[in-house]
Amino acid sequence: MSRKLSFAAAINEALFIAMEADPDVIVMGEDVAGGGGRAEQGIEDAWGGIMGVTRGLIKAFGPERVRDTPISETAILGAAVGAAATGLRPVAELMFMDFIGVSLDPLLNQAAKLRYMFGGKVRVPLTVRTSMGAGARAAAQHSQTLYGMTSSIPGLKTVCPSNPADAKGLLLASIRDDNPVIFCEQKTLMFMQGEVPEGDYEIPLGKAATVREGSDVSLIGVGRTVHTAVEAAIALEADGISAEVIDLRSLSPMDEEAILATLEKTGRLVVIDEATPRCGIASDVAALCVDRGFDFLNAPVKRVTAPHTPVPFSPVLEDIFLPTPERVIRAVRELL
Amino acid sequence: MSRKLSFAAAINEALFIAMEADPDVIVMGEDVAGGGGRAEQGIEDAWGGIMGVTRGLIKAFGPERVRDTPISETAILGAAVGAAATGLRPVAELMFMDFIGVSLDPLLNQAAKLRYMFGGKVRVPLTVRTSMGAGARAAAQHSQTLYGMTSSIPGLKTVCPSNPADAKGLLLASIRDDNPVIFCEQKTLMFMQGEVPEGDYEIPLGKAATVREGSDVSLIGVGRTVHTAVEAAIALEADGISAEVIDLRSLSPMDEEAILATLEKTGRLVVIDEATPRCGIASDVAALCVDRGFDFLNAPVKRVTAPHTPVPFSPVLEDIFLPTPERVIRAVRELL
Amino acid sequence: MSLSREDLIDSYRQMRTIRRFEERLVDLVTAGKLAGFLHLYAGQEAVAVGVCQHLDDRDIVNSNHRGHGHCIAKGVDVHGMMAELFGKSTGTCKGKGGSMHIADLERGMLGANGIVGAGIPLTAGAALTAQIKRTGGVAIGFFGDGATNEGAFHEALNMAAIWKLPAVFVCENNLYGEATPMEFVTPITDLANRAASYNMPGVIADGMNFFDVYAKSGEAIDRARRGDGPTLIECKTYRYMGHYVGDPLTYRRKEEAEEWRQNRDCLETFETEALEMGLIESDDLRQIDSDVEALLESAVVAAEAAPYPNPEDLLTDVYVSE
Amino acid sequence: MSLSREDLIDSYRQMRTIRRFEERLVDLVTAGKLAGFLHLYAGQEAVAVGVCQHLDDRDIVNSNHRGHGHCIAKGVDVHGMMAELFGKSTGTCKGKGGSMHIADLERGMLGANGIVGAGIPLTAGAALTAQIKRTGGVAIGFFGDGATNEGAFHEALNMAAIWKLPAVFVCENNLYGEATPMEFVTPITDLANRAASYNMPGVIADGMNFFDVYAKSGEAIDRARRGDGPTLIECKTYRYMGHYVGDPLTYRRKEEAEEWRQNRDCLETFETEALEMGLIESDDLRQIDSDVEALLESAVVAAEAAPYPNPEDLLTDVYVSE
Ligand SMILES: Cc1ncc(C[n+]2csc(CCOP(=O)(O)OP(=O)(O)O)c2C)c(N)n1
Ligand SMILES: Cc1ncc(C[n+]2csc(CCOP(=O)(O)OP(=O)(O)O)c2C)c(N)n1
Ligand SMILES: [Mg+2]
Ligand SMILES: [Mg+2]
Repeated sequence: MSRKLSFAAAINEALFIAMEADPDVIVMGEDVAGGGGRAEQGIEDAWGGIMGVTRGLIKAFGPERVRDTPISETAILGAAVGAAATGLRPVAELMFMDFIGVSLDPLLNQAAKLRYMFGGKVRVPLTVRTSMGAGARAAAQHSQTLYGMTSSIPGLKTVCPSNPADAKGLLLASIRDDNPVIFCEQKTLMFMQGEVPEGDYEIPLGKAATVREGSDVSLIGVGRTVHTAVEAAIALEADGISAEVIDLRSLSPMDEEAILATLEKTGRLVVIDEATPRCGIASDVAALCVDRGFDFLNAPVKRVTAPHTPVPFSPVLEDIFLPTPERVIRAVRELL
Repeated sequence: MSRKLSFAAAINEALFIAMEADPDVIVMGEDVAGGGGRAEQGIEDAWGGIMGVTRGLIKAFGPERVRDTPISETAILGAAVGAAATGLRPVAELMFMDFIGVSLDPLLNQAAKLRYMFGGKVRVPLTVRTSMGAGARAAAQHSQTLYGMTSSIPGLKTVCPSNPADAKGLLLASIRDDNPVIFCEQKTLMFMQGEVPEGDYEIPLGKAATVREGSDVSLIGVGRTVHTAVEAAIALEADGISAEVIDLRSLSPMDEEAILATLEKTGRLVVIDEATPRCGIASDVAALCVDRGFDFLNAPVKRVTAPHTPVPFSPVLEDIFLPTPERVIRAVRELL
Repeated sequence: MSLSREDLIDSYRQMRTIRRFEERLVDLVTAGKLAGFLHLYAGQEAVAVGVCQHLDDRDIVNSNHRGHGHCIAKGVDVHGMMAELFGKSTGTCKGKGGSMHIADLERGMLGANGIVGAGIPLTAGAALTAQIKRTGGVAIGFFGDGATNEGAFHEALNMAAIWKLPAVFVCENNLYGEATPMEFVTPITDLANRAASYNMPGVIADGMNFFDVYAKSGEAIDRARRGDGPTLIECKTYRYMGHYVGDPLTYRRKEEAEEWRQNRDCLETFETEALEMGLIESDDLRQIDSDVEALLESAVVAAEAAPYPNPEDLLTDVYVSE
Repeated sequence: MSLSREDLIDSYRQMRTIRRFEERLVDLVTAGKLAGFLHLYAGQEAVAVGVCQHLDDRDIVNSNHRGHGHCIAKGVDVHGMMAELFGKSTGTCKGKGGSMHIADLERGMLGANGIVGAGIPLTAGAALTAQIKRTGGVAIGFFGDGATNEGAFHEALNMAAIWKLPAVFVCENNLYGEATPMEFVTPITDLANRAASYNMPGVIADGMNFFDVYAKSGEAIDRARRGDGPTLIECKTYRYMGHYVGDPLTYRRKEEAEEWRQNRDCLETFETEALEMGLIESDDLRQIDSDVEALLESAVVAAEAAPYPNPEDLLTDVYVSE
């Protein structure tokens, strides 16, 4: 049984299920309740997170397991790491991924490395939920796509769902994974509606999904750009070009076999990523193709990404900052 | 006129020249003097930085322009950004690049973005010197190679010299560049000796160097791995294989033309990078080859990097963590 | 530091401009003409204006996400600001920055900042420039109560204190950080006391009263100019509107806001006290009110009419001399 | 909290073990047998042992780069530690961690930490687990004077205070951060005063005196166990050796170190006071001395003989269930 839910509601449902099922799961972050604790004033759950994603949790599970934190990201993530290493299974919220600037150490030098440094004698079952991406007129410091940065760090896993059903299943899998997982929520997708199965289910980390079958060219997307790819594929179909669309879903580990399989099938590949071009997922996909996929290549591998610039505020600039179906179509035409 | 200097001495010389030439250049960081200020006790310049790279500066330029800072990397880099934006030309030291974990925001969200966010109405002539890389038995939190992370950030430049002469010229160019530059010093190279020209000279940012001419295969290195590549090239030559070795020197901007030129010449390319494999320079080089360099490719592009793991302490493990000439040679053989 | 008639006129004009600027933005958003994250300063005007009245172009101001008031008080052109919010090429930052990043170094405005606490080390850096280059200037950092829980606050104040930097750190304690009341996240009520960790003077000012802010910040600024080091000033204040435009304001009682507006509004307090001083009359103020309306009206009209940036502008201003 | 004969014997054994462990390391480095960054704890033994005497396996200790003493005091096996420093597979962390990352969660040792200040939020997190899971345990964070200038210190203490976490933050003020004297980078002399920023008790202890540390940390630990929240304890102490093995020690006067050793050495103070208490005799202590020598000798011999990790070990322990 499934029904239509928004991306935000699907995540909210996953959090309820995870907290119901395991008393060690806690939720902490800035305004995850919002005024959480003014119960006497009838104000318990004023915000439930900036997007309402955590709404209702404090009523259901209480202020001990659902914590509004100080504006102290290093302490939020650092304490979450310490809690995870000692028996809890925290879901910490980093309100915007851009704030990794003030909280990278707990991820880079602690969560990612404790197990290795300790010779395998610790587990860090931490999930960090974070809102990322451009398109919301939020400007340079609230719009970045930094999952390449977290994917570059051995010891972390990074996922980025493109639809409500995947968001729910991937979040449940992330929370139950015994490794630190960075869970990226593209902010412009939060109110997108989609069919979401009821109940408790997990989508395995590290597995891509084929969103659309095709034979002439492969389009690889992540999060928001999966939709860009599908739009392009539909337009290309009208011109008789059959594009296969792959949703990476997990960025670390990345599903190399799925990428190689679609490349073998089509011989042509375009990767679409809303991140800036240097040292990111798009380069990793291209590098994989020219290494293990070399024999399948009938054309260059094209990367359609944001430009090497900060995210501009002006709507007219932000709209061209993001990859568009038109740019994908142009890239495909160069390959045929 | 030139003479032999260590890598550390060459950097020290560049700092002296830059501070002599421009009163706006200041040096700040933890223990850049070390007890700097206990002049009355004859203790003015106890350390001169952990590697002695800043030794003598405080005697020559005084404690106002050469500052021992608190152990506060966010304040060090943040203040350096504020100072750079208002008229100074700071050279800030981040003792180990791993500490970017506690000081990423001033780079990611401030230094890199101010000019763009302000519509071009500010300059941030900041240089951040930082010690990076494995091989010194410094373990997981003091051995990372994170220049891929800084290269991924639009608005920053990143350089990584492989020899003393380049270190001096690139540092002078970095300090005088009106953009924020991350200057990476591979710690195992610091005591390497090399011919260094006297006087004031700059090596332009964004230009790679051909270290060794060759015709069968191109080896692309950075910092320490340039030497790994040269060792491999010498061994290959004995077997009649002619390898061209390119030293990237600058990682952002990266000299794409130089990479494409050598690929056109040899048709085969191996990139050697001591960083871990995900979302890094090695992937960017490979992605460039399979895009603009596609027509030149006669074989897959191989990446010889560190594994996707933290840096291990045990000497026997750290030695195989780093790329070796043997691994480079094996990669080359796969291409021929 | 006695205030002249001109000072009073100028101060009122600025406070009034800020108040009405913010109110206009609410109308514009409601009318669907503005997008973006807008954090309004209404209610806190006495802080920005009371402090900035002491400053000139040598002096640097650094702000936070709630920066419109600081920009206006430091003399940033209102037309440019309005155009910036519309994302137009005539904006202070060519439309590339937006509300959280308005800056104008010619006016000594080092920028609003979208990262809570991140401006505080930048303020220390600006003060370092003033100290080393002997500009005679001071650097002022504005930030909120919530920001004092960021590590950047701690590190920057410690550095400023040990180096005796010419800086003044102005904490605008409006009792909330987003939807979270201060008492849930901060175990002390007087943030000025945090100055003691740095052997720095900590002063409390009535952030709803221009004259109190003016007096106390004046002393701190003089101290900084004299080379005697930084001061932390906590201004007790209140934001009238939501954390951002669109905030449902479900986390605080309506009456709470009403009480502040009724009894402590900075414009009304100013008017009463200023008239008592006998240097200005209410006609002067009413004249300013209508001047302000005219200014804002023309700013909105100009901003709406102004052109958007060109597509090429997307790629410029990333590096110097691309 | 009166100390039994066993307590005294045990405390002396641990302090003596730490002292000699560190001295052995100097010999091993001089003999070219050890590599790596080694930050020695000699001089500060009374702090680690005075605090950890109150702890059991429910309790978590988090440490910094100068962690050997904390590990030994919390009961980490000395053979495993020595093998770890040699990078051998028999090491506490299979040789993968090294001196700055020794950890043993079975002993409640959450690890040394190479990032200054970074352990403090982890300590808060361990205390959060104890609070939510009602383990009855407390979390102890050890860090230096220099670490109190890191943002992580500020953020973590504020969070611990507002949540009344069962934690004790132990600042070992040894007057230096690397080569830089504290007074150059910190504008106050008593770091315990920084607790006031968090409405947290701040206590000063004589870090060279086991009994003073024991008494004061005992109160703080009881307070934490009772659910009354965290405490900051500043232990005034001194490191006898360089910041790391190989430090030229050019930044402090020889006499300064000599004075501390002569007049305040924690082992000597302990011996005098302990003998006065009449519960132990000097023979007991000499017996311990030789036991310690034997233990360390066997640890070194075993470590040198132990095998290195296998090449495959490079790739394991990155993720759970690879
Ligand atoms: C590092 C960081 N964390 C969180 C946020 C999200 N955020 C924006 S404003 C704000 C509240 C700030 O509160 P305060 O400092 O009191 O300023 P006020 O909004 O009350 O003026 C938060 C949490 C941010 N922008 N940056
Ligand atoms: C974030 C970070 N900054 C700097 C360093 C380099 N470093 C290692 S120990 C140390 C001094 C620490 O001083 P203190 O906290 O007083 O501890 P002590 O060494 O005196 O025991 C420094 C600066 C580091 N390891 N991590
Ligand atoms: Mg506030
Ligand atoms: Mg110290």
